[in-house]
Amino acid sequence: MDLRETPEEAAFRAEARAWLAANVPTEPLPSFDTAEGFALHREWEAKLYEAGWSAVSWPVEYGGRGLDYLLWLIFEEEYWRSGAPGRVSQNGIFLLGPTIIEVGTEEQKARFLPAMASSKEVWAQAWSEPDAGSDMASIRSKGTLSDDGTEWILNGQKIWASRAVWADWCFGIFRTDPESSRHKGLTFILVPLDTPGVTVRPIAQLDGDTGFAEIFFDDVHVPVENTLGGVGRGWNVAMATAGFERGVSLRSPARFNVAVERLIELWVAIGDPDDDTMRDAVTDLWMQAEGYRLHTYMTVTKLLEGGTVGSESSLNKIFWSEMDLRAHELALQLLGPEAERMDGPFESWVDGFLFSLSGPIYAGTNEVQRNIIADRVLNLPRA
Amino acid sequence: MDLRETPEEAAFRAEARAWLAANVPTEPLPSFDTAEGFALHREWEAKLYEAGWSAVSWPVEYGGRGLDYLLWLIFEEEYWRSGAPGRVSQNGIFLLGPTIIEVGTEEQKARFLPAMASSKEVWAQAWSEPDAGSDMASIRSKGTLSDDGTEWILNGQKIWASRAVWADWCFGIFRTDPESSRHKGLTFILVPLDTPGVTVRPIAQLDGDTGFAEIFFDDVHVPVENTLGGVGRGWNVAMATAGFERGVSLRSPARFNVAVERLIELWVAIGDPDDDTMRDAVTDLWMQAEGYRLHTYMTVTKLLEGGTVGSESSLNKIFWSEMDLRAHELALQLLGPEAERMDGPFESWVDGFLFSLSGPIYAGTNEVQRNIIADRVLNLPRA
Amino acid sequence: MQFSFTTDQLEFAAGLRDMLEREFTAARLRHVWESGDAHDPALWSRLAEMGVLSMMVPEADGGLGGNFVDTILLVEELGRAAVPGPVVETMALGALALSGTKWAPGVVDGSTPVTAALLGERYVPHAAVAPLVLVAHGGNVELLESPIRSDETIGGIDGGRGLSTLMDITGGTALDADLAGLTDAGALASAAYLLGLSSRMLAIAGDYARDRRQFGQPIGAFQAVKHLMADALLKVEFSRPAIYRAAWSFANDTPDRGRDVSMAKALASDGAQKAARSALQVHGAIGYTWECDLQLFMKKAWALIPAWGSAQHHRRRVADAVLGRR
Amino acid sequence: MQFSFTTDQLEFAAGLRDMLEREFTAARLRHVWESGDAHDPALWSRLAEMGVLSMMVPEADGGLGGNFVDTILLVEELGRAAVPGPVVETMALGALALSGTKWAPGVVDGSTPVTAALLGERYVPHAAVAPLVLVAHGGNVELLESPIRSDETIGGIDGGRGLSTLMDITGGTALDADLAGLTDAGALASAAYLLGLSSRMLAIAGDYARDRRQFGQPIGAFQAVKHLMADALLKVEFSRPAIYRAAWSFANDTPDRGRDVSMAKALASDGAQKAARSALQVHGAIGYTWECDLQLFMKKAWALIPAWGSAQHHRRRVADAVLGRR
Repeated sequence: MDLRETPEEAAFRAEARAWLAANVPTEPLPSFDTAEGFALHREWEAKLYEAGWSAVSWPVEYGGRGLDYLLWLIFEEEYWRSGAPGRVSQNGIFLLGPTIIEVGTEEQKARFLPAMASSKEVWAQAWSEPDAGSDMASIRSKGTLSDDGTEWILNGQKIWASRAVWADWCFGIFRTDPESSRHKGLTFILVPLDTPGVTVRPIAQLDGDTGFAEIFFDDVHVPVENTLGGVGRGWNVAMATAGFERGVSLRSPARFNVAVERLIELWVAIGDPDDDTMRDAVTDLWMQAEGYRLHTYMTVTKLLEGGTVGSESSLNKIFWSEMDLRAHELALQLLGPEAERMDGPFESWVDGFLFSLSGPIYAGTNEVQRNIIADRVLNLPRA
Repeated sequence: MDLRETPEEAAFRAEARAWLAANVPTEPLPSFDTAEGFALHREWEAKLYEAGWSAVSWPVEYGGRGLDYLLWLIFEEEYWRSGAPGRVSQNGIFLLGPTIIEVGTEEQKARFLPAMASSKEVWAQAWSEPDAGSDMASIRSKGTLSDDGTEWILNGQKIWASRAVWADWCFGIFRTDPESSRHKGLTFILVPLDTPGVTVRPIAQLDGDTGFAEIFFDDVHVPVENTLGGVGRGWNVAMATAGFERGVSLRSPARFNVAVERLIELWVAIGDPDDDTMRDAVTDLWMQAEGYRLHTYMTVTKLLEGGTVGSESSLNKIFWSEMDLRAHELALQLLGPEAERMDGPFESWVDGFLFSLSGPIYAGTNEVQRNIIADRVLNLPRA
Repeated sequence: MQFSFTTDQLEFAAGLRDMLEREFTAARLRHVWESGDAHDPALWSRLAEMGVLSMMVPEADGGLGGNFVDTILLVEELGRAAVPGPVVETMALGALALSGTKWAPGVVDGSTPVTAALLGERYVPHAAVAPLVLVAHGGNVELLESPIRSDETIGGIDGGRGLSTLMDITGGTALDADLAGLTDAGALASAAYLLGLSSRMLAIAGDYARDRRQFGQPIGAFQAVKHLMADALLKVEFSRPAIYRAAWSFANDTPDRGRDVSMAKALASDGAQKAARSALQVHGAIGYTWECDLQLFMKKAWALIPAWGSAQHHRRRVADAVLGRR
Repeated sequence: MQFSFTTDQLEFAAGLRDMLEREFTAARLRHVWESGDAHDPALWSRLAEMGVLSMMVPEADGGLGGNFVDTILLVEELGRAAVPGPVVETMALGALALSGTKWAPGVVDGSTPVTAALLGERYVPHAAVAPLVLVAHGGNVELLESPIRSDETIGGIDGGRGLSTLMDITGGTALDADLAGLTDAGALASAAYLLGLSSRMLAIAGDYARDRRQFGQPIGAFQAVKHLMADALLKVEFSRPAIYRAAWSFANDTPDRGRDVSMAKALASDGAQKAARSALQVHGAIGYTWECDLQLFMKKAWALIPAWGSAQHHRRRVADAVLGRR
């Protein structure tokens, strides 16, 4: 155990910090769930990519820097601390990308990864369906092989597809064996959203922005080369993706460390410094964010030493989503009636509160995560 | 709505207060889960009975005062505020007694109620069995009618029978129809604990006291007259008892109001008065205890106006048990390392903490109560 | 000691609930929000006609002459329907502050909704639709007629509250009204309104949990959903008697009025926070959408929770009363 | 940056766990409690023999010369087995305070267990079995040999801690030891011990939930039980890295040592409180009995949670470090 930064790590941190200080937009960009904001975020990501910061943990040949996850964590710390924009490329770079790197063919890697890293192609996820939410294994969207065996013909409907309104591609799982049920007979397929037969219907969120959408597939033809990880193996590929998502990449610790720092600043600015109750609550949150950071460093060290992230990644997802919600609830408590205003000086806290409410729901509800922990970590009997 | 005390109520309160001030033992009695303490508590209850305070809401002819539940609540307030001993007669006077008054025969009322009110006969409850805890309907203890139809012959085992170690009688439900299952075919039967074939095995609690016991029935003969509420109606009779228990009589609000007052005194004595966190926590508890008192007054007014207490009584049980535990956790937090000592000046708080831990378990676990609320109050679908 | 409502009180409230269920559906509420009006004049007239708005206006002014106990269930019903516009301000504060003045009839007939900015609010709700605004000046209560608002549009979280900034709060008419009483009235009416909102949110979540199926059964059959909702119900139901008691303390001007009102608002705010959170979680992603009706009720709750003093503000006021001031 | 243990460290801990699982069963622990000895000399010798007690004793004194990172997993394992007697005090405080003195060999060979009363404790744990007591005098650390105890029996909640009152804490030998360092060592070792206890309580509850059947299935199949235990596990598992990190900060005497130790103890105490509460609830009535092993672990936790500073004490120390002193 050595918790000091190595000279290499410190140098990398300094380099990242310097670049970000010089390049991060001085004004916050509009939400990437608006047309204008999406375009501006795409521009920002292109700039990141040009400078080699878009996907630092990816292999160099696909647009990354080939760095290990520890350095990635350091980059994330600097990234969030610098006030840089949220990553519109999240679904691609942190979710699909690592899956392609793990199970994709060489052709797929070359075809998809650089365009993903540069945000020339922004990805939407398309997991859920109207009747397959928490119960994701009940997927009904179908993929049928064309007579000549060269294409998938997709039919069905996906929902809660984040970024789908302005994205270029989506990935999801489809039932390719019509005789199958539950986790079997599913295939992971990549679909360009401009393919004929694809209809995207934006869904307005609580705040009115369209951060997600329904995607309708009506005889959509895509090449079989768009299959990721093998026909019938869709569930396993999706679970690998989701496991990595919850375990490490979806929410790196830095954004919570930064959120707590901002909460402390807000408290100093408008709160009562002698209020023990708020002081204790803020301290608890600081410890949670710090605990999450430490937990992630332990996980990443384990990965670097050849270990794997298993079902215990479900612990992470519950932890950060509840911590984030609590941080925003406290901020709103500090703001009092000011929090009623959606477009004022504290807009980011109010927006953040609404977004934090989705944390216990997306990427598998916390109820589903608790079941997973109970079943696979605590080895309790299945119902 | 009129929340003032009527002259009649005020006079009754004054009378109770005066009697208690003159008669409550100045030193706390030993725990009634010890032989010595049980005897002393029985003496105290006899004294209460002589003065007409043992069961104020019962009809006069059975040893009560025939007062309404509002006056009973007032008596309870004065009783707990006076520092009077806990009621060793609890199972009888507040649980079985009201059930006998409701469904018992005239003979049963005359036979059992006065002896119960005077604590000549102290009652144990005998609901649970080793395989029928939360799942109480899976009761297996059997009652078989003797050939001449005059006696029940009881066989089986009950567990967690509170007060059974030193009590005189117990009540419980037995499967009297061997063909039946679940809630059917059960009969509510009253059993003298000195009947041949009854064996009581004390069970030591966390604190070492034997507040409950196992009761083994080995060809125990009791007269069929000991049936309460009709053969095969045991489940309904038991549920009526349990409903009343949770809804009103098991934990009248005053003991929590008094516990919070004592917590405030403890805080004033040893805590930091400027600690907002403790101040807020104590205030929350005060509001909870006050809220429970108000809730009970609403329920009792409803009863007096001809209403009934339904499944919403499950709300009460969760509420007071969690409030009581929280109050004791806060007390232990104030005590710090002093709380490690079991026999010191703060013994009552440490004992109280251990006892409060049983609150979310006994009289139907809070998990079972939440199911009941969900199913019967919120009308959610059964699993 | 009698802790219940009269048949008249219960029937009036039931009548109001029936009317709102029939006439003021969630679709109509959504229309008010989406139109940007933050007010429904036709509904307002209907409420005036039923006597809801004038319950606390003295008979001498043409009102029903009721007290807060007569009124509390009505406000709860308005909350259950998330009725937009200055209902709390008009029914509780307007009725109290304007009694005996020339403005009282406008409360009764619904022609002049009243709003209030008594706590130094930066953004005043309903000032766009209420021609009368109660403001505080040096501890006294004054009435502004036709206040001048800033032109700036302020986006509030609740589409039924229409926030404005007042450009000038001087030059009002002094009223013979007790500022502390009015702020307590605002807190208490908000508490009752929140209670209604909480019940509605749990009802919406219950409907969804009965209807939505996953893993081959309605999600309401899962213990996780059952227990989440049971815990929320517990919090809401134990705020209820505190709110009703505070109405009695207000109506009878007892020495504990301030403490009781603060307890009511603290518990109602906490209950609504929990009800909103639980109802959303039961819904999952659909609850997070603009098209789901739940959002209309959650956002109203989030606006009212900090209004008229947060839970923490009121908890500290209870602490001062129960434990002595720090 | 490398946040993991070495193979040696992991294997030593695994060896200790194996030994304790085989030799120090819950039945043997119960026997120690019920005998009133609050100590198990045979086990103590075994721990000495394995080098557990002397891990932090310098090699010059015949110890293994390890630091707190080498030791933390061992203390965790002792907690998992709820080993009675002054393990925390001897292994962490005795080893640090007595290094280079004539008493160090007695720590190594197990002949002189050490206990401590450095925070002005009214009741001193283990003083009946430990001939050496570390006490604080005017900010300095002194050693009492063969302390005189009050004859009065003090009943503690934990049958493995044997409380005494010391009659006289003067006349000790001054040691060249840092009081703040020792109290941090006590807090940190307690945190690791609590982590072990928490894991054990959850393991016991898991066994029961797999075994116990109600409503035709193991109770662990019910979501209410699953989620209760998952939430407790969450709290415990997120305290773990904080405890390991504090061991590193201690071993390297970093500027953040105090903050990190306090964070560790605060989270470990809260985690143990939750684990005990949840494990008991999973058991129901059986968990409330003397005969159920769970009680041995819960009571040890309840004794250690306030020891060496409560969660609140340590939370405030973190606050001072992170937010500045009030």
